[in-house]
Amino acid sequence: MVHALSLGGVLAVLWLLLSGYFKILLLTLGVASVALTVLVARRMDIVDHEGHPIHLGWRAVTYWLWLLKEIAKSARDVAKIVVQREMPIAPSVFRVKATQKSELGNVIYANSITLTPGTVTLEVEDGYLTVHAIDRGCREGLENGDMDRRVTHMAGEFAEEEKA
Amino acid sequence: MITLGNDVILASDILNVVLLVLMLITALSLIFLRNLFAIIMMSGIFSLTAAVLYVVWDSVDVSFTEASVGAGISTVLMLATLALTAPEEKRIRQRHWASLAVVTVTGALLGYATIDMPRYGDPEAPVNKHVAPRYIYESGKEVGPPNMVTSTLAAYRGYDTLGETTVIFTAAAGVITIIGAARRRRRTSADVSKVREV
Amino acid sequence: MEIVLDILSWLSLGLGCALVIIGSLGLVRLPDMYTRMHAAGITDTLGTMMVMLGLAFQAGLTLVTVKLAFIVLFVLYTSPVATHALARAALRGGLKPLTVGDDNVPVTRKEKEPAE
Amino acid sequence: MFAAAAAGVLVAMALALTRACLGPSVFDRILAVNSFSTLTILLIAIHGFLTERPEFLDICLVYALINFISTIAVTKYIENRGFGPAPKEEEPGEV
Repeated sequence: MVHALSLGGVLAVLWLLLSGYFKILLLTLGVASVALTVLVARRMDIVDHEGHPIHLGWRAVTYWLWLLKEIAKSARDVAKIVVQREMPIAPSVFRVKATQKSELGNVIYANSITLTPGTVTLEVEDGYLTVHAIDRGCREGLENGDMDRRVTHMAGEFAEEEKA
Repeated sequence: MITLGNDVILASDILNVVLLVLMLITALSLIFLRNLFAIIMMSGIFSLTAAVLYVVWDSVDVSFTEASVGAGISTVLMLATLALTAPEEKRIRQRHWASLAVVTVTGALLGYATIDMPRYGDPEAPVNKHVAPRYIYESGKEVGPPNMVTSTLAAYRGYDTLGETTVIFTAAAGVITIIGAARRRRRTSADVSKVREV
Repeated sequence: MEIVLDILSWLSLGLGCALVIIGSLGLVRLPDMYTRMHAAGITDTLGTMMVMLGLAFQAGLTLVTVKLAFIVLFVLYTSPVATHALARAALRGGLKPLTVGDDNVPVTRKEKEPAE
Repeated sequence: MFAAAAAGVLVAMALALTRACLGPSVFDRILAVNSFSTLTILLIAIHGFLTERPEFLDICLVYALINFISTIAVTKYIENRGFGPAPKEEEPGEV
């Protein structure tokens, strides 16, 4: 129920921002479409903590900021590789451990790896990720486990909730 | 009323030319490719380019449709069709010169017909003097929605749109019945309870 | 103030365009599908962010900026999903990644070793 | 300034189209299409500012949401049917 309400709230804000009109007729139509969407989503059983991770709270915001910084750094590195004449790539495929307890945490970790240029998640299986990296630097940056720790920290509280 | 500077118009012209060249290259590669799968991907690029062109030509609603139908749904439908056929196009040995002649003549005639058309965006053109001014000036008062296209489609041409929607709905239902019916699998109660648990 | 915003906007747009071009250049130059994927990643992430940031500096604090932010957000959410699906499909479809060194034998789904 | 940005994106589009034409495997083409659709979003956004009508960004929003659906559909199709880069002339080149 909490998730349905927050989904409705997010949809309403989105609708208002995108339409930019505040007339009675249009607002009524907006309310109707938001209600219909929430109803359909509930019938489809997709209104849950995974599609709508409000429990992450502010830690998600700080994580995003850190991730943006990482994206900028690795994008610069990959761009440097591409513009050089001889393109010093050293592609490799390796596995890293994902220490998150929940599936949501695993998904966030795998997608963060894919989102940073230079590394792409190929497979996700029982706590291990198969990753393709374009060179040594990208590989070492991932193997020191910094990103893994941060994702676990962000999704950490939730993992305990799920266990209980 | 927004008036655009000459440099903006020039930039739009260059954009037109470059996009049309990209489209031409895509179309040529569509002709020469043999792998049907690759052809589907190239036609995706074709409709993406077309959507940008529609935006450049100010027909935003058409671009919307191209975005959702051309690049989204039709790729999926073509793939579903491909699942029923072979992945490679058959090689054609003989050449159909008569067909080529018909196509060339039709193309030339269509090209010739464009000479008689009014200039693009000409306010004196018949199409802009008939009912368009009423839609533009009165639709806000008469119908209400801020988007003129919406009020034209839903009110002024309401019956027409209803007919179109019926046709599209019937077509979609038919396609789903033919292609999708075999794949459907009812969720068992075990599946549902598992979903609920999570 | 106007000038400062304009300069910031030019810088972001220029950087974004450079990144987008470099990403596409990598798409053409790099030797195999998996490495090209990283180049496409530049276009999808930092390139898009910088271009949209440049446009946002022009729009100021309006609804337009909010829309730009939403576009960036949607691209950032959807692009890794698409990239991962593509990479996995390529791996299962039998496309072998180029690798260097002996310990980096590609792990396919069938012949993977037990963990640790 | 926006014109220059649009030109840059057009150059990138041409490069992505080159990759889509060259192939060699179907996955390269899918990747190129994916990249091309991101560039489409950027070009429409820049064009909106170029003609001083940034309200048209709604199309970019639609694109940003749907462009990955076709990629997902394509990859799902490949995985389910096992339709790899099968034809011989389409084998990825060795380095």
